[in-house]
Amino acid sequence: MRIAAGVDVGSTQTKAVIMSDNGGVKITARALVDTGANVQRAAERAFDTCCREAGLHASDVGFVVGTGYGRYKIAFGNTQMTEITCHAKGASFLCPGTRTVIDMGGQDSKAISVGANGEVLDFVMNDKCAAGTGRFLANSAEVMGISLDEIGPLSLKAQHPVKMATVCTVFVESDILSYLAQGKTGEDILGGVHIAIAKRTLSLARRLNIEPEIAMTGGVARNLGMVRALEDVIGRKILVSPDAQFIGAAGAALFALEKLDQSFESSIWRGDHAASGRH
Amino acid sequence: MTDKKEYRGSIHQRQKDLMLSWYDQLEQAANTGNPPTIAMLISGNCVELLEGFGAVPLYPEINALQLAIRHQSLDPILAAEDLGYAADNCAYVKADIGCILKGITPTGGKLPTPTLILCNFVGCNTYLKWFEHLAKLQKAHLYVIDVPFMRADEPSRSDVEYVVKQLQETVKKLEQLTGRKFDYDKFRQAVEYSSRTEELWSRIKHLARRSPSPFDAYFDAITLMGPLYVYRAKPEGVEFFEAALAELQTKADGGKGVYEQEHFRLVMEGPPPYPYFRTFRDMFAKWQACAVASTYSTVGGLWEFGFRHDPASPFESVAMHMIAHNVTNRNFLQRYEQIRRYVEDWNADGVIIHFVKSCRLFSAGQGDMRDYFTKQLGVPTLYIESDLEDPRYFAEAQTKNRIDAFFESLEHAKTTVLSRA
Amino acid sequence: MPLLAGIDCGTSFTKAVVLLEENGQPRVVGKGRTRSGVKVDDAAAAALEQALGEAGLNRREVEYVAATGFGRYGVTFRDIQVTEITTAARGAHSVIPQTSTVLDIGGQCTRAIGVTDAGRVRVFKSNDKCAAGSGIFIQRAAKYLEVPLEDVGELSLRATHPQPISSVCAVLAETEIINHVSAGITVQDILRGIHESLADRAGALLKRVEMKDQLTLIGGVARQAGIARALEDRLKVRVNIPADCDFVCALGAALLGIRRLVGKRSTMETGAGEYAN
Amino acid sequence: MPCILSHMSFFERTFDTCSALHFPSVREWKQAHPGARVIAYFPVYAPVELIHAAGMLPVGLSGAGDRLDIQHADARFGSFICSIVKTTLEMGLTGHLEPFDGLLFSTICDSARNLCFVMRRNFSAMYVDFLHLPHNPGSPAAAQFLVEEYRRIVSELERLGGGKIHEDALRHSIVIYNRNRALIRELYQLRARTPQQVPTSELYQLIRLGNFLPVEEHTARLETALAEFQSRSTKPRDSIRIVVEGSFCEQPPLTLIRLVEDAGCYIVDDDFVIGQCWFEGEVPTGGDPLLALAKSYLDQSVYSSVRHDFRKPRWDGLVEKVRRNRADAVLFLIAKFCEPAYFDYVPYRQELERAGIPHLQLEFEEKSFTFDRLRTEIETFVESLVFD
Repeated sequence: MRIAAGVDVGSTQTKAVIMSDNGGVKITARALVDTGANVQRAAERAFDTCCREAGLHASDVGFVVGTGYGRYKIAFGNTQMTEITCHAKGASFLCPGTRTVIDMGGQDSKAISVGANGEVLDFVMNDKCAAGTGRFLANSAEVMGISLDEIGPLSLKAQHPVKMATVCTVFVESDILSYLAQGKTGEDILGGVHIAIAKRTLSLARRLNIEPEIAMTGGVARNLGMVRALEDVIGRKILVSPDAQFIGAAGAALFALEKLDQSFESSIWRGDHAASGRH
Repeated sequence: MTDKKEYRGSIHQRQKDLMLSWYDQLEQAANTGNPPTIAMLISGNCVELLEGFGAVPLYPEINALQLAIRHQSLDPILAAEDLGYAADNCAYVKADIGCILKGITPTGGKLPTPTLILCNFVGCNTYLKWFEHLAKLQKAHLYVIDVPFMRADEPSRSDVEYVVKQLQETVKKLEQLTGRKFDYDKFRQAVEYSSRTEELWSRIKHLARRSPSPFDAYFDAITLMGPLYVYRAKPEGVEFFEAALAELQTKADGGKGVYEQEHFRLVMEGPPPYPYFRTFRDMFAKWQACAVASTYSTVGGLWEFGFRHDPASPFESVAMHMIAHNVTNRNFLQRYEQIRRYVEDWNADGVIIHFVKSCRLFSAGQGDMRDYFTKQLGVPTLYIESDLEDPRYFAEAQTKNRIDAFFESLEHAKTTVLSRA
Repeated sequence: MPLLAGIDCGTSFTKAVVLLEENGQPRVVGKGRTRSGVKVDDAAAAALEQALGEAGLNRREVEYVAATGFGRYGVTFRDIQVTEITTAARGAHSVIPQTSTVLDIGGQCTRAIGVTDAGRVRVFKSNDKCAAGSGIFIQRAAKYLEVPLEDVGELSLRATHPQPISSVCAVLAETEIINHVSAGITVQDILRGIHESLADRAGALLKRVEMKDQLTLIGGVARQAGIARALEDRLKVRVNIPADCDFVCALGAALLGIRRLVGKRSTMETGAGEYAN
Repeated sequence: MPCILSHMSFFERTFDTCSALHFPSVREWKQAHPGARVIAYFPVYAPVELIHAAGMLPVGLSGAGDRLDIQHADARFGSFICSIVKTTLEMGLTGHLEPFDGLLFSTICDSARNLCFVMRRNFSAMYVDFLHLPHNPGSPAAAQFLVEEYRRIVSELERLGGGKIHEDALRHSIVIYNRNRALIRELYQLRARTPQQVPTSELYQLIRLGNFLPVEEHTARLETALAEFQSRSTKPRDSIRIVVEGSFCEQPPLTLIRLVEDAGCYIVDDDFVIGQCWFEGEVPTGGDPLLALAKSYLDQSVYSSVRHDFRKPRWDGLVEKVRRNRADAVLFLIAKFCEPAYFDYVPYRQELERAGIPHLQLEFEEKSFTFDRLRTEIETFVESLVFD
């Protein structure tokens, strides 16, 4: 039985997934920790927790692929790949038939066109500034004094969603305060916030040919309000895997499994030997 | 392995020498008022005309980019912003104005106040503001050559006449300011030299169609651009590019490329991020990705498609060059076409669009360009953003991430094609 | 002996000052402070009551109420509203008479104000284009680095190799911080770098208002995070921080109230007064 | 917001309806003139006389304001590009430009010029043209060039309309537009004399109507309005007199203009919708009309950040404007990412400071929904000038 792992070191959270291939590929364990100030430690913690979860010893894991912003900090990783490539791979495994991936990360939003084999056909990411990324939601919640998990459900109760002038993660505060001063309800404001981001994300995705199935990945996918808002503006059903926030790590783990499979001859590693050569 | 290959032939040193002797001339002019100096802009420059007066060009853009490459651009930029320039103004202008305010020069030597600030307006509206402000700041003479924009595929008769008349007005203006008589034969001779330099430069550009390409038509081409704009119309220019062609020809014939193995061939659109020039180049070197063509290397003139200055009709050909044969005065769709030709004739795997916030002429609408290439032509295209002069707009981690992902997808595409076959 | 109130309705706190004017000498007799919450009017009333309580006075005795700050229009019982920039200048000038420049590092917006000898706004410049230069940025950074805000100043002083933050977007600046952290740079050096970049951004604003050798610093975040030292080092200025700096704007409002109340009629019909009725 | 006089809401309604995204007034005109063409020009200046003489309706296209979310255009024009460029493309991509047969752009700025050609690619069925207005008006060659450029546009219009444009028709159009611009100049003078009678929030709407209405109808409106304004007896209030500079292309939201007035400012001159009153005097009606239009553009245009005439600096123009109108201060209302306005702010500022004229610089976007930050700055500015 081949056992491999993927570790996705994001700016806020670090995720690890262990996968095994015993006739059929499946996720055997997952772990999630806050990245915090020590990236390297976060990666180790996530990986160790995951091994414990799976009742394995680190040495049982044949190959580890790192991804995410902190990927080059993963000391124990065998190689690394960008989360774009890994999200595509992971999504087409966890949400079969995926042709478009939408991911709202902390600093980056991305949309990816995915091929039949889970390869990246094209991708786009948010502009220079981080306006409209997942962070926007977090800040909105902070300003309203509500926990991140509550804002989605609340936003669904909006009667007359407000118009947001900016999706700047920082200036959202003054806009929200103005609306509160005008006596708008929290539901309507959050409704406006979700719609604003949904539209921003759609206009990002429009740079690609948006083809069904559309899958949403990353932690924000757990926000039902965000998923609904996106479905409304896109006018299509969106697939959300229960493992949405582990999709990057899962994709990395899948590549790690392929790596263990000697019959798989891909030059996709060449670039990354170059990479590991450098880092 | 990490390739940090770049073209380092003997001409690399000669290029340095040429540029230094140019700065020496400028310093001499600053000290003695001789030779006359004329501030001009790179795009569609008419350096040939200056030869008729034995005048030396002064290119603020070259000063600005030199500064940026040496990581010294932020201070002058901030100095200009103190004056009231906005965060979103062209950082070339800010760096240049800031240098004048603080007396900074790229070499540390002196730069003259130009005899004439000659605004060759070729599309870039910022040029007008820039030189207007320079003239105000330096209390220098200003003249604008208003070059009709390429709103059709070919310039009209009246477009050419308009520019020719203004060139002749410039000549009169310069005769007054320099007290020198315009030497028409020298001018015609200069045009003749230019046509030869252009032929050589064009052949060099075409060497990049070989696989592997003997040089990087973006990063290396920039090293060759200095001499092209300063010395194009002089015998030194001709000699320099003869040497360059010879060296690169040998390299090409020996099947030597920029990297041990040329893995990707790219067309680059947009100016480079000078403050992170090396970092940026390494992001491509890591993937052994070689630029085989670039639009930025055609701002001063677009010659690889056949245009040459013509000694038989010097004024008209200078006018034609300013109107129709430099990338900035050609319309946006003509740029699409230029890139499309590069992709096909230079056989590229993909296009990199580098949006620089400073330059709306280059960047405004590049999203539509991306749309055209990815959706209409199916050419893999990466769109990244930073700036050509302002170090504050380069997000290294993000840029690297996007570039890596782009090559991973190109690589993946290749392998899936293989595995299908 | 008119009794006046100045109420500063900030985004997070509402502050009230009660002023008693005796033979031309204004004297602060009470102060109140409360969380702003959603209802500006309630917070304003509460703060005022608190101040009056401290002074042992009664709401009916208050002759004139001047509101300032973000929520100034929400105060229904106000006689006039004045912006927090005008009141900051006036207030700072009254507590630190030699004030010629005020720097207000607020949550999202940093402001430099040039002040005349009379305590009136000569010129001002706000940086609300991007919040990378504002207090919220320090707050977020402290949160991310798991450092309590009040320790930030202390720590940053212990820096040995400050790491500049160049990005102009607060969020991208956080990415930079993350990269610094993963590059193993110490918290002290990072915090110092943040302080210095904040100081430099403030410096750019201050240049625009022709700052002299001294400046008066107000704004909660800045003070807690001890950015004063960074400002002094980077900008070579003497930084004065008024005692109970939180109340500077409320005080300024009350003082301007006096001018409106007993001052020349001529200014009574100014456009700025239009909202009052 | 207080203080818009009830009987003037008439203008507001009309401006409101005319600027609706489906361009009702334009559609009405097309119904009334079967087969006739409508040419939209991108905001600042266009030789509308040529279009009028062709029997077509010229329409000033100045963005979608806050009426349209940008959903597609963001993908084509990335960050750091002004809103009007995006909303204009967005209108096209969402079918809102359907009433127009042609789009005319000119040398405003680099973004606007690139937009012209992006439009050409995306709407190939439409007549999309670029007018090169000379930046070297001092050159003896400029007039002839501009005449040829106008002649080129004329022949394009003739091709589009299928009819010859006669010189007399052109002269007639010049007369009609002269009258329209004369009235606008008169209204501006009235406002400068008695600003309390001519609130800018009303005048602005009235002038912007000219972007949509046939010139004859607009002229009639101006005449009624002029009489109406003159007849008013509004009590002057203690406000500062300001000149607004910088909104020559993208237009500020009406709310913002009201906010400026409510904060205690009389706007005594501005460069809103500047194309509507482009010439300082009358365009000559005799001789070659194309030459008359060309020479007028070269020699008697108002100063503007999108026009370059090194014979007379724009900053002198601004200082003169302030003096002429006895203004207390200048308010720069600059559209976000408007590079021409950003650049000109520097010399403007230098010359204003030299002349001891106070100023405030603010940024706006045509689509803004909250104005608290701007209001605080404007009020502070007023307060700094009125409080002692």
